[in-house]
Amino acid sequence: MNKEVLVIGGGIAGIQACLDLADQGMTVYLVERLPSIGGKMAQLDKTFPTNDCSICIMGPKLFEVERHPNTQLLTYTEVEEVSGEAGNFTVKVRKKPRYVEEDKCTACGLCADKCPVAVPDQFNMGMSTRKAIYKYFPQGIPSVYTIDDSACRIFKGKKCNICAKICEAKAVNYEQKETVFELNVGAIIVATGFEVFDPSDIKPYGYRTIPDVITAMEFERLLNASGPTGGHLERPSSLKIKAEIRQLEKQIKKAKTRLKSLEKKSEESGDETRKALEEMNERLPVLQAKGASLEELRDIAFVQCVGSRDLRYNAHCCSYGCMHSVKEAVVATEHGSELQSTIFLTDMRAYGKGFHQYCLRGASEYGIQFVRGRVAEIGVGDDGRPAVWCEDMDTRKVEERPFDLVVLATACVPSKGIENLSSMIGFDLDENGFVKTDPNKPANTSVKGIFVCGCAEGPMDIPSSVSMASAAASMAVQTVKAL
Amino acid sequence: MSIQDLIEKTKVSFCQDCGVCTGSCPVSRVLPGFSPQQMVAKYVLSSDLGMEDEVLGEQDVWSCLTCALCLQRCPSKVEYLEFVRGVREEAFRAGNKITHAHDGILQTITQMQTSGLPQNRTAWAREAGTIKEEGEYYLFVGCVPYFDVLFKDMGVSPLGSASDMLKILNKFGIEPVVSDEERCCGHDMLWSGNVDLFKELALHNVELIKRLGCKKVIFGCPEGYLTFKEYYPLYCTDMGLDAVHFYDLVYDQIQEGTFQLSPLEQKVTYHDPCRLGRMAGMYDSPREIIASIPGIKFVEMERNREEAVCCGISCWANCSSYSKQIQMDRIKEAEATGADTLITACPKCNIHFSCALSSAEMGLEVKDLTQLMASAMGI
Amino acid sequence: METELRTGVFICHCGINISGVLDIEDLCEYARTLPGVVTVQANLFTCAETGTSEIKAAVKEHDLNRVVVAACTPRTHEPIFRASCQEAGINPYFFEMVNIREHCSWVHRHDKEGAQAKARDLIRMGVAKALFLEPLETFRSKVEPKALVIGAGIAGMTSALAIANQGFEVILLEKEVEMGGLLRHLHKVAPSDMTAAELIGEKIAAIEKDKRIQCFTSAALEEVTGYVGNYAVRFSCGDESYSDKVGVIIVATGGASLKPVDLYNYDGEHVITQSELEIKLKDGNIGAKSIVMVQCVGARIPERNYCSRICCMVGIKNSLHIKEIVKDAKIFVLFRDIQAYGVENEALFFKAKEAGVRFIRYSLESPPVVEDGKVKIYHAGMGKEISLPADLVVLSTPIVAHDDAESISRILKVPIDEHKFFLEAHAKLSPLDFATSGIYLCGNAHYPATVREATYQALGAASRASIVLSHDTVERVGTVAAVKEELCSSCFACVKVCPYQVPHMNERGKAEIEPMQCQGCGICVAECPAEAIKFAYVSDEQITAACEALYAA
Amino acid sequence: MNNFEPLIAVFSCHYCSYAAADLAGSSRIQYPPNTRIIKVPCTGRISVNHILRALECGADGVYVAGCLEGTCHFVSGNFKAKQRVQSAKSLLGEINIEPERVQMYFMSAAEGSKFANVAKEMTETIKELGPSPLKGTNTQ
Repeated sequence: MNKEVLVIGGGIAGIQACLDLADQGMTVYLVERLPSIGGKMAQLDKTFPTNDCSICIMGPKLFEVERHPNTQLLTYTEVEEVSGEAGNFTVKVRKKPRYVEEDKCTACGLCADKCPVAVPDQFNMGMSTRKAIYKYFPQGIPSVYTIDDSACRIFKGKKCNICAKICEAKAVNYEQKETVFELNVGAIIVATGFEVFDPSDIKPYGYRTIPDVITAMEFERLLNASGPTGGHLERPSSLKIKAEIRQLEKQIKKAKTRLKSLEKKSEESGDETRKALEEMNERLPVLQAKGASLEELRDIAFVQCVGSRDLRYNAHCCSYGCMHSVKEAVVATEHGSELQSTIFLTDMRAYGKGFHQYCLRGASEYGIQFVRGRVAEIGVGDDGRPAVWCEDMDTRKVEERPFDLVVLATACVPSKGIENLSSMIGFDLDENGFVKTDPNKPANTSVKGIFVCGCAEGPMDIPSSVSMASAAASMAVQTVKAL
Repeated sequence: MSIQDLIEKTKVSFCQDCGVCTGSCPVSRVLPGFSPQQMVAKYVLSSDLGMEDEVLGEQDVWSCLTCALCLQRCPSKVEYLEFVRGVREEAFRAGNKITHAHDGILQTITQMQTSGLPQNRTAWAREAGTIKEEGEYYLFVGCVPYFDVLFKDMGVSPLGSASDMLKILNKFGIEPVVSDEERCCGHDMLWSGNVDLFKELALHNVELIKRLGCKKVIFGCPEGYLTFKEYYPLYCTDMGLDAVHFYDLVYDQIQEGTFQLSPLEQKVTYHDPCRLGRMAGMYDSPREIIASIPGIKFVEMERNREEAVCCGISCWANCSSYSKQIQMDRIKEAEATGADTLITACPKCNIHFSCALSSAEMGLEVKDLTQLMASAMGI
Repeated sequence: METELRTGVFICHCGINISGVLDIEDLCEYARTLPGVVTVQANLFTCAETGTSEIKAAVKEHDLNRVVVAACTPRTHEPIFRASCQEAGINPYFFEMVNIREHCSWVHRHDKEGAQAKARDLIRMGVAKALFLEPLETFRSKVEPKALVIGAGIAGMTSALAIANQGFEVILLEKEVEMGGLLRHLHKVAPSDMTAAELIGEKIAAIEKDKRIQCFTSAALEEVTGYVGNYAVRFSCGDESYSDKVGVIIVATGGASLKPVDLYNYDGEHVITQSELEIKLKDGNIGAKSIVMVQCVGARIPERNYCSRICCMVGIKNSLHIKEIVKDAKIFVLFRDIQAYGVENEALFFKAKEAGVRFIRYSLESPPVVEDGKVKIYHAGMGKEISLPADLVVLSTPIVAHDDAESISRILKVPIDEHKFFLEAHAKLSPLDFATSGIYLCGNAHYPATVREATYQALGAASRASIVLSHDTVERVGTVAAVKEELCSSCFACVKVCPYQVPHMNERGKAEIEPMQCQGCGICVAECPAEAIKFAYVSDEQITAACEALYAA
Repeated sequence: MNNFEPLIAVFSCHYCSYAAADLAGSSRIQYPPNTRIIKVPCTGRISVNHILRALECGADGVYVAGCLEGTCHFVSGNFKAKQRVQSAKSLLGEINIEPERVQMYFMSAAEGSKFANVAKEMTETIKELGPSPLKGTNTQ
């Protein structure tokens, strides 16, 4: 019998389970497929109903996991194979190469500064860019950089190695290979979390086709200080215009210098360039005017139950969507008190401790408007802003209402890897694809010695995930001790 | 079927009263107070309290276009169309009748057809091309001959498309059967709650076509096609007949490359008829056909395929200010694409848009897809 | 301490949480002018690895012996920075934290000038206090490997069994004559469809079989003293009185369902509560064909402005059970918002709709009216008031706190909220802990919960508790009072004032304080007329220094 | 003296009023920036002299904020504090300084809004009274 435990998934649930076990003297392996632990909670700006800054309250726990003598943190690592039985599982894991030596890297960030390759930053939901050598997020643990070999020039056979040259710690190592090794554990806790539903499946909502229709998670990053806008609340279309303006200004500068040089050696005529320059000079003010008109953000619509409570997509309720939107509305108002938020909902599900009062406060102190009625479609209004079609179930009026920004409260769906994991380990999934449990033994999967917690088991909010994580830890200890 | 059973069957009790149906409904947007959701809630409750009669007298059940957009979007998968059809049957029985457009001429005609009087449905066909007395294919002509009479002055020629269709079929080597004894497919009766008359027409047509030894029934009209495919079987057991849409035939031929198309320099957009698109699921064949014509530039409207909006009227009922509003919105949408031609695949859509255009200043022309085909084939 | 005092000040932007309101540059400039300060640094996130390593680096580079961090609340972040100090090789108690977020930038957004001035003052006070910080030593004490679980409902029983299975002894107290709590009165539990009797039956049997669990019914908690790892508890069982020592305590005292007195003509006969319906369901005799359920009875109203979380599902579950008994029953559920959150609840909600249970929404403004044999309600679909036949009206009332919640909170010295539910240490990340270490909570005592939720909370609380129990000792940092015997005038002031009766007179007739027992409140320190009690954690010098730094002339 | 901004010292206990102040923060409840918290484990730690020193050192007002009566984390610390605040008030009366400059408040960890209201209330009271007569006279 083996006293060690494996926790799969480094979100808040996995972290809590890991810490509970470690504090009880168990040796714990925490496996996370991404370069850093933190999971979805780390991406949130604030949390309801206390408006605690998410990373602020989570940060200490990230540290603890790394610092705890009983934990072994395996990031950028995936489970390959599981065999054996309760008390004695053999787990094969594969650690992807970071091409950066974890023990040498001081996370000074010089490499990322100098790296010439920029790619979309998935932590910021692709709304900003990061370099090919990057840190998953500022407070990420372990605090080391990682080379994204799908982007890095070196791995495309091109000449580079700037990062290796600049690194004073000599931490960069393009030769680093993946490592495969086996763990022997007595119990396993599955804490693989959830995915955010992709609303582009819902054609009438125009996600990705209509500008300024975004998901709640994207909005979360827009609100966040370390997000793509540094916490300055702006709609994507405004960001886009600004980028265009910067681009154009560059081109104008180029053209001007070119013109000068042409004038010097007079014979060759600069008419073409001159024409182009004139054209650009005309275009600039137009863009700038458009940019200015998009600058301030006055009204936001929150669309509830996007892909949830919908037999065509996910029959289940995401459990946190209502509160999540109220919170985002509250926080948004704190960014700009002139801002008006409207939440379009089916049922207001504020069923947790302090949730109902939070909503009441949202209405009274932050002027949030609650409209009962699910949004039928989102179109483009006459003024080019996204326009929401909805029947107000209280007034029974069908209205088209334009907004500066529309935020989709997307469904909570099972994580992509869970099917693979369930066939690998043999535990059952429910009809919705979450890990099946016995209602009276909530942390038990269908396989002895395998436990589950957090959104892998089904949609739930943070406190529930944390409580359930402790529950899974207790079950794991009980199993191991019983043997 | 009693409203209570209807509620069970069509799962309307699954309604989450979220209002997506009403928010989507083209009628609700222009006719204040009309709400599919409210209708559901109302009928469910009244049947629970045994007060069906109170509501069965109300008009809103006739205002529905049965365009199936709400069905498309309902998160509870409520079978709203079947529900409305069922309610209409009950309402009809209760003496609550649909208000007819064109002072009911077309309904009267249909009514008259049930009497045995012999018709002259084939004359045009003999002129247009070759038809047979018996054979594998039956060409279901439907109502177009009457439409022609009524709406010529609007510049539409439904019968024109019918003859084009026959010509094209002949080119493909298909010489279909056309019969004087054919009767209206009954679509409008079915959606007006007059299910008895519908049954009568359905049985007659099926019996006739079988008698002529046909196996496949070709339709150019979405309503006929859908009705024959989906609703005849509800009332005629072992039909043993396949409904084939003309466009599917054409598409097959195009893929086999059996014929040449001369180029047309046009920019066109396409309107999905509710019956053909959402209800029969045919979105691609028409588009493929258009794409196959050299020189043609095809652009989609903002709301297309599953999301397309109705032409504003169904089964010749309630032609009113709100139907006009819906039509105008739709043709504006078509114009916004920059197309010069709005292609339709349904004689009724064709008529309604032409009507709307006649009262609007627009550089837009409505054209039937079959006729477009014909001109590309040099017919 | 003759060594020169060298203080480093670290000021956190906390993204824009602080820097959005306060001018960090100005604060840095200012801090540089303060006595003893040798270096000042600003960090985007001082708590991030980068921030803490900057602290460690600075300690080395500037040979610091005092560290002041101006950031958020020490209640969450002090441990991190103390650890950083320790890692940097200075005593973790040579650290002082200044709260310029919760107490400044977040609460004075509309008065940036005032906020800036306040932040300067707070930093000045912190730095002044830092000069008088003292190193603290750590004491250890033995852990009683035993738990006290208060309440033997589904939560308490689950906790007790889990802790026992983890190898520790448990005392389980139940104030009623038998175990089982609210479930004793229930018919079946959703979604497993198991009967409540079976469910608690299993647990009770397991508890009675388990030698590690001592269960006392008809028991009452009377007194709790001591500290984590070492609580002395006194309770009565019948007229017997017991005393014992435990390492941890779990509060699983549950809740009660509200009696809807004077609400909707409640009469307990034709107008009953869900709990009363459960009894009818048990007997399999409903005695009604037309049933109307009213949700949110006495909940989500100004007087009781919380959602009781479980009532909607109770209503849905019971309407399905009614249908099992009375096939053709007509059931209307009048609701405001259906709380069918998650996977199973939503599924059950659809199942009820499929079974023909009807749901009609009402608003707080126009609640239903219960009359003899019918319920009147405004129906949006009809656009008018309608009246529903009802030979039985079932009121869904919220779970409310037990009357004894207050007394228990007093005995344990743990807080309760405005609705008298026990208040956890942190709503998000410590849902099962109290601020007082060694005491935990779960189930309805915390907030209304389904059986599933109560169960995993109970298991979770057991896990939290086992963290303490699985160690032989608890560490206790020396945040304690100590008598300077040479100064003691043996006046007994400390002995009289200490709420924990810790100080006692030793054989030399001088006051003495047992560090492991001392709770570190400092009451005696303030009381002692001879200034004979030393309290290194919060010394008079520190407080005075802070006072003197209050005002910059 | 409407432009007079009082300086108010607050002695807060770790378990209740300091937590309440944190909650006021995380709930973003706004209140005047005149208060300066000095954190102590329990209000029972505060002696009469601490209160007087705060005034002497330039505070225009001082208040002690402890747990709700009966729920003190240290059982009776807040009662002790109440007594000491009382005697501080009487002493001030003797030397002819408005006793209202010193107050005792009770609040739970869950009462962020109460903390904010108390801060408001106290600030207004002291604004009424004007600057402390001791201001500047302190010899430190």
